[in-house]
Amino acid sequence: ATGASAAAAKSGGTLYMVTHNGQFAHADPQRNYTGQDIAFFNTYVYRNLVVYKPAAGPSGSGLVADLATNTGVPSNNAKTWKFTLRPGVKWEDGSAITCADVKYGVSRTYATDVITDGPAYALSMLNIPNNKDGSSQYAGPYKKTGQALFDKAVTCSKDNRTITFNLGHSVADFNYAASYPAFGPVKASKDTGDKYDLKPMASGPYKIAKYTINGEMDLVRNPNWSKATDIVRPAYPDNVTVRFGLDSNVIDQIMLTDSIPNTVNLDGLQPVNNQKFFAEAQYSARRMNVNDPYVRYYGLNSSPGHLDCLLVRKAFFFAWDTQALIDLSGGSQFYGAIGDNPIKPVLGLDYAPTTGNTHDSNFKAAGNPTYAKSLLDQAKTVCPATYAKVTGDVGLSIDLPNNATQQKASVLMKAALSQAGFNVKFNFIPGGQYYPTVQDITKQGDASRAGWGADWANASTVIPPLYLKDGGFDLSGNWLDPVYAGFAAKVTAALAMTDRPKQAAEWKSLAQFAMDQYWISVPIFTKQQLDWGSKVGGVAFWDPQGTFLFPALYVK
Amino acid sequence: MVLRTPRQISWMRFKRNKAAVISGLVALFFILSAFLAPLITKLVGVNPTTTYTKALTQYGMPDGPWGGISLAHPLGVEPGAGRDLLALLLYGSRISFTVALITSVASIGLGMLIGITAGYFRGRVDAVIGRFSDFILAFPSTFMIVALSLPLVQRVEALHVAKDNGARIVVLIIFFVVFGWPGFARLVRSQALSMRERDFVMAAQALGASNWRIITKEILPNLWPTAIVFLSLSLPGFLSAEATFSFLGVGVQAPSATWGLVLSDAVTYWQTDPAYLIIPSAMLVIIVLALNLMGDGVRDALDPKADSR
Amino acid sequence: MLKYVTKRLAYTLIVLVLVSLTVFIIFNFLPIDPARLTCGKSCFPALIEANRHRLGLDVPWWEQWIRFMHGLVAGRNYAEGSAALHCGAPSFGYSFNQHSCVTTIIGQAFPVTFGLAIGSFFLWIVLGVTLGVVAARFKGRLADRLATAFVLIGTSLPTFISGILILLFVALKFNLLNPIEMGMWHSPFTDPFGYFKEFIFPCITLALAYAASYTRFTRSNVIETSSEDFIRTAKAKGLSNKVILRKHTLRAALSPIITIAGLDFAGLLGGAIITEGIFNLPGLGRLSLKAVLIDYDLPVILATTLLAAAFVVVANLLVDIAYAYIDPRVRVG
Amino acid sequence: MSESVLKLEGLKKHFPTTTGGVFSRVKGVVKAVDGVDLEVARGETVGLVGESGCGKTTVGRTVLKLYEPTDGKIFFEGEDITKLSRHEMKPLRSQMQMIFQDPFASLNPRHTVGAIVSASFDIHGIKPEGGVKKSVQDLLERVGLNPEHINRFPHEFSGGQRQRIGIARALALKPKLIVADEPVSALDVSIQAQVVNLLDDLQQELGLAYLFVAHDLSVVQHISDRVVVMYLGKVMEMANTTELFANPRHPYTKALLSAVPIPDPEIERKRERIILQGDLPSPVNPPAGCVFNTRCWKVQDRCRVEVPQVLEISPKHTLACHFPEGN
Amino acid sequence: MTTPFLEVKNLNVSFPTEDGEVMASQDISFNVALGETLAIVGESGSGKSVSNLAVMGLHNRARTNISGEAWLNLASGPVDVISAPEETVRRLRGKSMAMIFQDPMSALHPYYSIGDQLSEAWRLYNEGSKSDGIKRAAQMLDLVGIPDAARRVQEYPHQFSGGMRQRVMIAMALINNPSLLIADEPTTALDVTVQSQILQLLRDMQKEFNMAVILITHDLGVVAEVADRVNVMYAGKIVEKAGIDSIYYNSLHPYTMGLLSSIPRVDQLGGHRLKTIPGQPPSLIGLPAGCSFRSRCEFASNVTGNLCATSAPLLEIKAPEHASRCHLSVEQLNEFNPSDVRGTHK
Ligand SMILES: Nc1ncnc2c1ncn2[C@@H]1O[C@H](COP(=O)(O)OP(=O)(O)OP(=O)(O)O)[C@@H](O)[C@H]1O
Ligand SMILES: Nc1ncnc2c1ncn2[C@@H]1O[C@H](COP(=O)(O)OP(=O)(O)OP(=O)(O)O)[C@@H](O)[C@H]1O
Ligand SMILES: [Mg+2]
Ligand SMILES: [Mg+2]
Repeated sequence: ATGASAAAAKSGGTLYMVTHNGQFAHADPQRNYTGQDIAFFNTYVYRNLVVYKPAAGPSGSGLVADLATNTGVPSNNAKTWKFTLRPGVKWEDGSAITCADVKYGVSRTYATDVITDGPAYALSMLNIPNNKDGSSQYAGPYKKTGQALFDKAVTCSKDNRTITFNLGHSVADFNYAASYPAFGPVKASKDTGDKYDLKPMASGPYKIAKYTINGEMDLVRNPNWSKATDIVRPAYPDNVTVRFGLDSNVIDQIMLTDSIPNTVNLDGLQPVNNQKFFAEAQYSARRMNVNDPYVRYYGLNSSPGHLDCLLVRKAFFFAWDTQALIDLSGGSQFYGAIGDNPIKPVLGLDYAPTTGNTHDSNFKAAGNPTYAKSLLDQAKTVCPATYAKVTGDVGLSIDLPNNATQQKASVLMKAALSQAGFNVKFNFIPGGQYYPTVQDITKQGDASRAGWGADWANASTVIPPLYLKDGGFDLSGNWLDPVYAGFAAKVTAALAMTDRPKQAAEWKSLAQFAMDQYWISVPIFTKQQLDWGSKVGGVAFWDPQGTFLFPALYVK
Repeated sequence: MVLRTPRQISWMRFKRNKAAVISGLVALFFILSAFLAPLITKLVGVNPTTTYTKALTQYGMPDGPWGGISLAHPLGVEPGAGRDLLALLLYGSRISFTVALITSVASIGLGMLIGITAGYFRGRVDAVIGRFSDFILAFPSTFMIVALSLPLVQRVEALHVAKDNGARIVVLIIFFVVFGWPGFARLVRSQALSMRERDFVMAAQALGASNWRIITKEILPNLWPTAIVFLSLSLPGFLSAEATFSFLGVGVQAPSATWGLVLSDAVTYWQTDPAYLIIPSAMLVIIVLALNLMGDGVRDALDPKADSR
Repeated sequence: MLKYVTKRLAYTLIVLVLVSLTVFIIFNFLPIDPARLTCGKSCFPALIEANRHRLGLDVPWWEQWIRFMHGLVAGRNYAEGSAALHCGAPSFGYSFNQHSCVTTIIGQAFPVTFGLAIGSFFLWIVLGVTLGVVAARFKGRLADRLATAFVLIGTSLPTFISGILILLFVALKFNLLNPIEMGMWHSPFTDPFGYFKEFIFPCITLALAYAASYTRFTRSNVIETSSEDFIRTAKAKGLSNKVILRKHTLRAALSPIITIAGLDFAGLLGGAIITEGIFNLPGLGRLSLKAVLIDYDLPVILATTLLAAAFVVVANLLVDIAYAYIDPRVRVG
Repeated sequence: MSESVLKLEGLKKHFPTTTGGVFSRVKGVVKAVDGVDLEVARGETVGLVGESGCGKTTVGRTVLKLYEPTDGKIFFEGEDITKLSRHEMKPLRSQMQMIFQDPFASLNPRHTVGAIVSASFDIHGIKPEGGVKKSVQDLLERVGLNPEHINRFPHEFSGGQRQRIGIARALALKPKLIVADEPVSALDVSIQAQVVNLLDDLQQELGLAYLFVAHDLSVVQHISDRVVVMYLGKVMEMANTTELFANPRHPYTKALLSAVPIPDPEIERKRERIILQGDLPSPVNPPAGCVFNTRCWKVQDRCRVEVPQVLEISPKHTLACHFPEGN
Repeated sequence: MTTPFLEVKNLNVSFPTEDGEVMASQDISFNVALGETLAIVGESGSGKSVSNLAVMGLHNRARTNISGEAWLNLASGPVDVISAPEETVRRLRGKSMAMIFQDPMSALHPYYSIGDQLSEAWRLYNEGSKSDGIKRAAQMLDLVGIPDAARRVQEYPHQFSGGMRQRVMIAMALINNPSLLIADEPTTALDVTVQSQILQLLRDMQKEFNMAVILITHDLGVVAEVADRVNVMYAGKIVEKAGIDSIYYNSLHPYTMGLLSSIPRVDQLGGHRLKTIPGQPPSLIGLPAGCSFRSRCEFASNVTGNLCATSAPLLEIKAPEHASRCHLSVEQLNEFNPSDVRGTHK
């Protein structure tokens, strides 16, 4: 990453941020689960037990203590975790942040009928038994059913400064999970339930002066934040204003003409404008092209009635015109490179190149219809039903979010796959309903576009969510595949390992297995482009969060 | 005075209106091209489904100025996927025109039937129909289409009426017709109301004609001019409605092409490939203009009073 | 008159109740499960059920409808325990996406759309009628053709194109609008200029789209009215052409326009979806589109639908009353 | 005279009125026809006169059951057809026909003359001898039109010719009774006579009976055997033509006759004109007593309360007046 | 006779249409003096309205070809309304010449009250407030015999019956004391009893204001009742022109004769066949050479040679104050005339 240059950072000014979205997905700490939103709120509005280091490059993936004085102390084979709070940290209203506040905050995750959309780490990790239907016996702080169970799982020291989490099983990197605001404090007396999402109480350097959905969010300095207690946030600008809902063309226009020089573009340019922006020298100081934390792929639904035949999935894999799709989205320079793994190389320890798939001699970036056809021909005898489906009238259906780029992409997909003999259909789903739809196996098609990035630097946040039935993001319907049982057992075992190198070796072999099963299409290790106005300084990429390194931004 | 049939007179008047004749020819040209799309593309040597990725740069933009206009691609190629724009527009017009035409004809047909029924029978029938169309008009149509199209497409597919884009076209048409007929029905109703008071209807009754005969033989023929004019004016309306709904993502979807899809895609390329936006927009403007001017011409030609003004 | 208006209002109410019922039925029978759609990233059956309960969808549709109607008159409570919420009457429900009572949300979006509607309404009437009169006066001549062509081009380009073109090539190109301020609410009372700047371009966009039918309508009505006997009478009195046009021709030619204008206006209020999107106006159109395509926010969908329906019905009523006011033949009785 | 083709007994036709426009609601009834007794004999012409809106057209249309009568009885050839349904009426339609006032509105502009005249065959499923075309051409010839014009459209004909088309249509099924509703009032002066003569001739040849509705007394006087004078839905006076014109007894009849202009300046100069005051009262709200009392110059208190009886004051001369004009 | 107020000389009006030029009125010359009533008769489409609309300047100048002269002998000097600029003619309308039209139902603006419409006309030529105008309007309504005028000025046209609307039209035309009143079929749409009321009113008004009146009608009965002189028109031309009695008792044109004898009369017995004029009036487009009445003229054969077909007759003075457009001589005409029309069936 480049960007943060020699010039000294400067305090003051208003920093604008623009986005096409109508609102932040969530502002409530317990519901916040999007990289950019977490980075934003963690930087500006609220503090957390531990946070990612505000630094560019790989070192940004390390944790630093923020609200806590340490990055967590495990014991009992990593089944018990302790954090001690830093003294002198205050809420927006001037009161001190206590262990009880953190405990209360964590408890909110359990109120699943109010606090939705957030990460379920607390639910799955804390030592609280579940009901038969899979819900927790603790119903959260609003209803208070099972409160005693929670009080046992999370305890506060007498001085109200040390919080202890008792986990149901060993979690070697629980402190990474604790970097999520979901483990952050909320003051019980100031909790407004659902409405907390509009105005969470600030503990960071800024407080929310105004937030209108489809309008703007205005941050002003929080007088009760003291720099002395905070080693993470330089808090340069006086004001931060986020403008929601601008037309993408307007945003691109702002960036291209630099008409609002103190602006940061939260969305990135549209692919069509990237090329110009990144080609012309006049923009060179206002752009950055980086690897993001995501792998993009198509989940291949291997459940019965879909692509329940390895040969067919393989044929799909080899027929795919990856290059054309990459070009459509800006070429390898902007969109990304062909990968071989659901785990991205940035995960270092857990990544190793796989064999087969894109390393197969028959693999061609622009698709190999001949080879794919031969695979399909084999499938004709091996699994005639599946063959008949994908080549016949029913056809192979691909789920795509409904937007202009994907509509375009479908043209290319159809062109490539039909050459191999597939009869392709598309199922365009409105953006907001896309994931809920494809995550429903009864609604999912045969292949669904998806992308995933590790929650933190451990493939435990990749392999299980992507390939375990209840992992949360399994789009390959593989639990109905006969090979699943053995695979799942290995994943569960790997999850419980506390020996990190051994665990890493296990993730590598599981990734290889998943690729050998062709549970996903050609993975793409994607890139991301950042762009900002000429008056914005200190720009860098925050690797683990996949967005701007917000703490460093300042107005020139 | 030379005696002529009304048709001949209208035709004469129409022929003298140069703007209308030219517009008619233009419209005819577009419609014919849509009809002959396979032939034309074959002659030019392009294919609507082929992705001419070779004509694109590594960033997926057309290689060459003006959207990559060349001998091989007379209107250039589509950025991104690289299909031939001429083929795309020709084949796109097939769906767009079909949707517009079917919708217009169906909503006018339905409106006519219901309008005549209301106007001819009056009384309770009229009141019921009137209330019902008020009720339909009360729904915000654009909004309903957006909200309901996806689930309805699924319904249509589940009923095995049509699949994919077929189903989407069916749904779009159903929506347009459902929300389109009341306007025309009102117009027809008022005409039918006055028509039924005309003596020739009374004369038919005096001869013992049935209601059916009166509606179909006496009243209906007199409503053709209204219908034709309305048709020529509603066609362009539905053309741009199709475009708008494609823009909102609820119309026909890729890889099929319609003018609406092309236009809504082109908007994002306004800066990098303006030709891609300008060419289809110009076509749309031209055909809408042509249809409107032709509609005016038809109306003037069919209006017996046109000359005395 | 009063009795008539009361009767019509009652009728309006009935229509609205029916519309709401229809919307409930339609959405209930759709193959879509809002509880699932809005359940979030990591979702499992227990969560879906919890969500269903949260959204109030765990009862049959008719009970949902009764709750809705009850909420309208008596307000409504959401969630339980210390997280309980209340939306006071008239409550259109609570949007869990926007964390506000729908009535509040609508209350904020409405003035935006209303301002847009009024502005473009005024513009398109002025533009449409002026061009229509010009076209009629110079029937068959160049001015007629130019006016017709101008408005036709205006309408034939879908708003998503004309709007973008106006925004990018006029408003932004000439720095007439600060893009970062687009969609900021300037109160017309305290900051009329800011308000004007914000609204003029979207108004022009919509006016262009709508003006054509008014031009055509005015043109043909003026031509038609000009051959009426009472215009000849006015001429025979010795009135000048200007007075005849203004007082006699236009009055008769334009009154039928009220009917369409009223409905168009109501339709606009129901949401100028695309224009609001392009110009980032946080009005009803944007609101509803987001509710449908992004959030699947049923209470907002319902409320905007009902509001739009209410406008159409009320506009109808107003048109009829206005008509009776203008045309004395309708007034008696 | 011979037996009657048509007989009306106390015929009433009331229309419910709405206030019109958006404020529409039922306000009252228009007593368009309020108790009319009348008889038309075979081959006879009965003229029906009165001012605009007095109910002449309504009588004509009710006779043909184009309007459902509100009360009273209609006998056609001795048969009571008052209660017959539309369906039951159909066979009778061929025997009673209508000629309309407005030759421009009564012919469907989109049908050819052939289609218009042959519609009756079509509707009644009749296959005339020699084919439809021949019959239509015969009919056209009979009414004085060029039989070759069978494929022309109405607008290609002049008003008088169009009225002939209307007559041909009425004759197609060889009716016994024709209700002629102001058949010449829309025609030019020089054409009017042609049509009147045609009607005369047809009656002679075919033995038709006419109920001849008109407001032009000179035409009625010319063509009718008997004349009925109506005012506000009621019959005021009825007599043989000669008798009525020579010896009008009802003040209204008298006023009507005196108002008819005569194309003869000398007579006009000498003529004593009775100029009625005011307008025809609204049939929604007719005056009590004698309906003519508001405009009658002989009005007395009795007229305002008591409805005059219809009395036969001399053979074939009936009158409804308290204070008839002297003999 | 005093000098005429209106002198029309060789007026031609034609309309270019797609089928050709419609020669709506040709070579029209006539004059009217103050206090005199000139009737113009002829059947529908014979050019009665067109020629008078030309005098009023009410044709759309762009779509009408008008030639000839029409002099108004005003106190301020004569003006030729055909050649005068539009604005000048406009200022004469309503004040020096006024017109009332056939259909009282559609000639009033439906949206304005009667008072508004009348006062608008009055205020055009008089200083005064709107309420003065309304007062004046009420006076006029009273004058034309509308009872309760003060109240009725506030009403709208649709609240008036046909006869009353025609009275309103008359009141409107007379409100500025015009010297010339052109009444275009003022009673055609009205009932006989109302018609006689209106004609009576017109006569009274003429006396009161000493106007020149042109009465356009096709009803020879009405003419007999009110006119001093008569112009008979046929196919766009004046075919006969004479004093009232000469026309009725001594007609010198076959068309007029035919017309008079084809009208049934209440003062005559029915039962006889009506005399008819066979055939139809000709189209006004591309009128053939010769007499336009010849195809319907029963006496055409009496003209020597082929004169009727080849040359159009001129409007000649055939008797004192009596002109006719016919090739036949006065003697022949007198012979063919069913001499006393009035007496035939007495
Ligand atoms: N369908 C109808 N509905 C309501 N009122 C009607 C209807 N038809 C006729 N009337 C009313 O009945 C009365 C008599 O009408 P009718 O047409 O019979 O009169 P008319 O004597 O034929 O008059 P005209 O000479 O004008 O033709 C009028 O007041 C008329 O308004
Ligand atoms: N604007 C016009 N364009 C073409 N032809 C016209 C126009 N106005 C009138 N005419 C024709 O001129 C002729 C004379 O018309 P005009 O109105 O003077 O007849 P009229 O004698 O007044 O008849 P009516 O008794 O029907 O009023 C008619 O044939 C008519 O069709
Ligand atoms: Mg009648
Ligand atoms: Mg005329």
